[in-house]
Amino acid sequence: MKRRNFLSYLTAGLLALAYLPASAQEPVRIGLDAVLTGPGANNGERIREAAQWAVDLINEKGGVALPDGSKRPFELVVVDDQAKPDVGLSAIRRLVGDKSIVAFMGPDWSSVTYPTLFVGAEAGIPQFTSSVAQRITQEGHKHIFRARSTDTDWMGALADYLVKQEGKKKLGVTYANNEFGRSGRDVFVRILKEAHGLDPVVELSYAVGDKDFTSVAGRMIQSGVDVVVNLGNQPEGALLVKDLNNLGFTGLFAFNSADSIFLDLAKSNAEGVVGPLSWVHTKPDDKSKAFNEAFQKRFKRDPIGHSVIYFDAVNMIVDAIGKVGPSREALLKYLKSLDTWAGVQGTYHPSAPTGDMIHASVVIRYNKDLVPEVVSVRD
Amino acid sequence: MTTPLLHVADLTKNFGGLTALAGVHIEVRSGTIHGLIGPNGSGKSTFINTVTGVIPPNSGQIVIDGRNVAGLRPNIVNAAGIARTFQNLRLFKAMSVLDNVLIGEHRHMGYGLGSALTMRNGEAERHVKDVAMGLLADVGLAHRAEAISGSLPYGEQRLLEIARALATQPKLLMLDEPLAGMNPTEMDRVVAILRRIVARGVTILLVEHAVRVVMSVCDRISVLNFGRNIAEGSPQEIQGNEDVVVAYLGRRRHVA
Amino acid sequence: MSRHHPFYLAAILAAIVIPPFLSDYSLHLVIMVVIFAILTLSLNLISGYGGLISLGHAGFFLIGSYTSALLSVYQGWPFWLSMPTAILLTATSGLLLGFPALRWTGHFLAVITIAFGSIAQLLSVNWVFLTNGIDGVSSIPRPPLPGISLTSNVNYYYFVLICLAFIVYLMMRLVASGFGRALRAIKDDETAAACMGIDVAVTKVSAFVISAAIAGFAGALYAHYIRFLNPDSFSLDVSIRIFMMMIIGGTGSIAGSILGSFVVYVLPEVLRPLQDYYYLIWGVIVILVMLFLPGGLISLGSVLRAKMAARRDKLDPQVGSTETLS
Amino acid sequence: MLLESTNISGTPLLDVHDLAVNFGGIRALKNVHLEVKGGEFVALIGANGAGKTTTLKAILNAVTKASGEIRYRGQPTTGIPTHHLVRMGIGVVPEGRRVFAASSVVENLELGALERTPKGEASAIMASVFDLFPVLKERRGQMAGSLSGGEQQMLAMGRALMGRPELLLLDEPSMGLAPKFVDRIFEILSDLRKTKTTILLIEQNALMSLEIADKAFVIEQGRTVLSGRASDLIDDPKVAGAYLGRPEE
Amino acid sequence: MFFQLATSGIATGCAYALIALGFVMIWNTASVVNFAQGEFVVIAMFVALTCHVTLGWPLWLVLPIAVLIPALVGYATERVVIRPVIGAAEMTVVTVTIGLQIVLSDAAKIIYGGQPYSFPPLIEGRPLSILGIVVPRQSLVVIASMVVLAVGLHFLSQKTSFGKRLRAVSQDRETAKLMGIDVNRTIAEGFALSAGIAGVAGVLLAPIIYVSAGLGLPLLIKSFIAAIIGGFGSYIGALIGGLLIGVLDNLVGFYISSHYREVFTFLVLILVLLVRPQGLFPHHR
Repeated sequence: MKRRNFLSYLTAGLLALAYLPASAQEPVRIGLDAVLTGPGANNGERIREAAQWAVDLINEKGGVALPDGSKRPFELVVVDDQAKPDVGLSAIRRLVGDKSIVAFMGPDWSSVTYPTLFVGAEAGIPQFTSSVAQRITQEGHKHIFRARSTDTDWMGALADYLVKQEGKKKLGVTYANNEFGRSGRDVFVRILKEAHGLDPVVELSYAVGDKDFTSVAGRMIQSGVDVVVNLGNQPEGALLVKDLNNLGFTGLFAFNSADSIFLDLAKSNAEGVVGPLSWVHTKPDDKSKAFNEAFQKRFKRDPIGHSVIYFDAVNMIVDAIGKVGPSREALLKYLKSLDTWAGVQGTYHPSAPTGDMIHASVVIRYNKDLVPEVVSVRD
Repeated sequence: MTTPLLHVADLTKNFGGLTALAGVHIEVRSGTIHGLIGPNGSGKSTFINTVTGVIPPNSGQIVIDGRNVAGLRPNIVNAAGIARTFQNLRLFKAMSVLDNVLIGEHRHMGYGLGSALTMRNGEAERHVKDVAMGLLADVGLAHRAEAISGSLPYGEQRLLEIARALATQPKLLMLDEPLAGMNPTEMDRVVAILRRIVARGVTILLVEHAVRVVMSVCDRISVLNFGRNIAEGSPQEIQGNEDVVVAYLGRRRHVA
Repeated sequence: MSRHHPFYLAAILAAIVIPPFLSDYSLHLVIMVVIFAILTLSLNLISGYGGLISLGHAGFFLIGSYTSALLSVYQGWPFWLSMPTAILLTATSGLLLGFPALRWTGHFLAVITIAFGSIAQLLSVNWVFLTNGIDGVSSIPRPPLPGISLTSNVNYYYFVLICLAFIVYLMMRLVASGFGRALRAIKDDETAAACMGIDVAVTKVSAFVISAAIAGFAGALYAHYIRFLNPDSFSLDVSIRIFMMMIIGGTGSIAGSILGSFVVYVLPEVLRPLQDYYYLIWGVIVILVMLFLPGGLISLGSVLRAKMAARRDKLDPQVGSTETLS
Repeated sequence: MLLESTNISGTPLLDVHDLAVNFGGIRALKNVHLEVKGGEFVALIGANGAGKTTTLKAILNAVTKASGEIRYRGQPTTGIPTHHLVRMGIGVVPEGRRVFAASSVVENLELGALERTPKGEASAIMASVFDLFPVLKERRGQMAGSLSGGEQQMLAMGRALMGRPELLLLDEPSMGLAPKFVDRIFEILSDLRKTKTTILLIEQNALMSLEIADKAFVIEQGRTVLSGRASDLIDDPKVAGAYLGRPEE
Repeated sequence: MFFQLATSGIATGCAYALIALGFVMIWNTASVVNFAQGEFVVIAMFVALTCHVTLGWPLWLVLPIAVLIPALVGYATERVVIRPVIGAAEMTVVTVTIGLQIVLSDAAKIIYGGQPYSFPPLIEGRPLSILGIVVPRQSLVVIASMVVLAVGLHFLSQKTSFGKRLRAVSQDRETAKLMGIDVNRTIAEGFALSAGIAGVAGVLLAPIIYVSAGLGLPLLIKSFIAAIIGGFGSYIGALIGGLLIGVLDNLVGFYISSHYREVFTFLVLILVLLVRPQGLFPHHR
């Protein structure tokens, strides 16, 4: 809700005032483009809050450190792409056009990220995205860093889990007709075939924004599948699992956005839902636990994968600025030469030629208490 | 002069269950001012609307200058030679006085779209403007050419409607209560204009409540009541016609 | 009119002189303003002058964009061939939409045009064979022009500015022509217009065809500027935004359409603190304009002047006296 | 029972003095005078287009008057909205009947009483309306739109009576009706007259109106040109002159 | 499966039907096509969400409030924004209500963000099985509510003084004045009622489709089409049209493709306009 943003602005403003005598210089700016209105605003709000939080934490420590040991205030410039490519293009141009912005994060939606790539490339600015679509990192752009595991990673994990651990053979695939859903479907179906020799019993797509999933659920049940794999966004996934349950579906529901936003919407229908995630707050390692605790303290609820992705991204940029200073060129060059960087999500490899920095993923399953239990981990 | 300019026969129009026109016959001779009168609800406005194609008739013939236009669209009827004014002033209020008249000339300047796109309409445009200014001068509105028509005083708006109708170069001009709301001076002015129009060879069909004027200006008068002709003749004949008196004043129930 | 000349001259001069000095981002904004101005002008032709509501102009925009983009990317047609084809195709779709507009006006037409825009968008999403679906069309080339590279945004700006100038000239001719007068007459009073010999059907359908063609032209300019198309860019929002631009700038005014596009597109960028609220603010302005300033922002100057003059002369402002029927 | 007739001796119930109305730029009325005393039956006659209906609209404040004064019960009506005037006791039978076509006969009558007559009394009044118009009783459940013109006219009259008007305004009740129905309507009007109801009848049908009215005003071209006792006017050639443009002398 | 789909379509169709009903009511009384009608649905949803989920108030208290508040907003918007344009050119009226739609939907977006929120079912429990058709309890609540509301509205319009005034104003505004009816007040109250009906639709839909700020316009368009298909101006037409659209949506989604759902809705609209422009249940004024 906006009140929270207002509060965070206020806090940031007050902090800035407090540090004014120490750092009267220009702040170091980084950009963020997210979906703040329209479908997908769920993720967008979480992204904004996580990135802002990371920036606030830096400022609480006196600002962003430069190579010479001095500190400067740190600022996040946020723009909204409404999940639309043309609006995204405008938004990204605005970020890139502001020469004081040294790196930016976003977009989140693949269909928006793809067309904005060449804007970032032209400007030679490091761009951190959480989009998963394959082609984003496969067209030779040198400035793009994917701060999240790829479809190949987590679809592989999901397929392994469903086929090997659960022993399911009759899979139905349904996906959102957007870049995210389509890319997930393509990769999942390919892996299913290549690694397990299986074909989906039925494939169905639906439109983003659909409200009634009786027809999709009906088709799935009629096809006699024992797993419905849904690849898409949280609201539609939550509606679909509700309709499946209503119609008496007894099989497994697997979903690639089964995070806490999904849980909030699906409520008790989430029980038993399986899903691959890049990160989950119940991940048992120390870094994840610490992050989860701090986040819980600050926001009074569970972080989602996007919280970590953008928190990590901010910190990676901060570390890089500490090494080479606030310059687009220097940052890009430095990051491209950085072999490993340890974040909350796992170990990143910024120097990966495609820009796919990380391959960590987990598969979770919601238990009776609606807690996502980690059932498989990949690094 | 033997064949009438307008020949309306058996004109019938029903609205739902209501018969507004029940087989009306009217012949308007070329070069005359023909009056059409009748009490409220007698079908005068329906007659004009039906003849000009605004509403289609149920049956009947409307022959203008040898061509049957019954049921055709208003622009076709206009092209066949009938122009009209409206009872409740239907000027293009947001447009200038001159533009209103130019609209009337619309048909005579080509369709306009082609020439607008090919950008070769300067000469034609100048010509139609001259014609329009001439018409405005005829009704005494030349000095108001650039004014927004909606801002004109009422009487001048009536005159503008007449000029606009004349711009379509009609053979027959149908005027629907052109004198409504005018003072005697203005009425005299309009009457003079009507006479000039007729003198130029345009025939007029005049629907009017100001019976005194109708009686003085018309060559012949038709009277409608309940959608039927009840009388036709010269003004004197009409004034003396018992049916007309009854139509207007009613009858006594008890003959005193 | 002549009173405004200094203002218009200054605006034209600014449009020519300033852009090379703008930042990349500002330049992007003004290019989009010019493209949207062309779109708004096309809507203004049928809505502002013709009184026919369209909430489906994003549909024409889409057809124009996709036609030109698909032909140049997949068929290798040069812009100078694909763009006219795009115009031809949108004009045809305008013809199809023009027929319902004969019969339906007002809110019915609003819904029919919404339906048209939505169907166009849904087809672009789902007719994957033709449109590439949600993957969109990428690597759309900039138009080739001998001697000048339009890959530079400054050059492209001047290119679209010339296109806008041409459309403005065309619109001025159209509005002043018999066709334009006929269109305005139909808006004022359809029956009276018909009785003056105007073929209402032909005029309305022609207006739709021309409007669609201009919107298609804007679409082609957009496609070859932005170089990536995706169905998401052509939603009902876009139609409503164009509609707002027309209303806020001033219906039935060429300068108003351009001003409206500029104000609606650029102001939120300038007033960043208001960014979250800008749609709300535009909504409020749309209502205020309809209630108090039917001529839109472009008429603000003359309305204020009239008010002041009226106060000076101690006369009532010359606003048409309206009958109060309680 | 049907109508409450109040007779404030001396003060007219309705007094229209020097009324002028501009309508759509037309000076539709000028110097219109009209006076209706309690219990009187007054006719306002004139050819079509003379300004009768505009006068009625001015009385009801449905058009703004340019000058002049209208008093109802001695009180100026300026600024009182139409529906308040109706609640103050002016019942109207509008031109063209204007019945609520998609409602039944009974519903139409109920609407006439809705804002003006206490619930308990409405059914008694309806019974007396049915006495006056037996045909309405026969068709009580029928949709008003399906009635004949004459029946609709009766319904409109009954509907106005349902509000127990102090002053009943009838606008062209005979217009568009076949002669048989015109006679019937005038019979009903003379019945109403016998009850000493205060009535202002606006009619084109001059002779019939003058036969039953106490007093009449003749308007031509938007001004009152004649007034006096109806029985005097009925033989006055000037009345016909006002209609047919016959020379006045 | 056909009956399963139809049954589930009827539930969403009921919501369209209610919105269309309010929409038609405003059209009939004030000749205003209200593009902001869908926003009253959204207002009710967010009021319910805030009171029930955030503040934890019980449903019996929340539901009346959630219907009342949009009704008040409807009343206020009529007084402030709509009344000045009643009787103006249709383009002006449509534009004003579009402006209103933008303002109301964006206000919701500013306050609540664009994301969906879940709303608990009005009635708990597993879906029922009736003649082999699975019916979620929530759907039964929706269908029952619509029936109760339709009957209630019928009673209101036939028996109450307000209903009679409303019907008189819908039939003939000028003559209604001659009956002593305060037409302006009746129109404002009609607005409030229709917004309240939309509010009921909002409360019923909230658990089914989640609550989010952008819902108003899509819902409005669906209901608008429902009203046209039913016969613009006819209440029974609005109800039947809404149900038809709901059922059609599901059947097309199942038998043809869920992508073409919307296309079919629009095609049916166009078909009706071409073949039977007066709609299935023509409305006579």
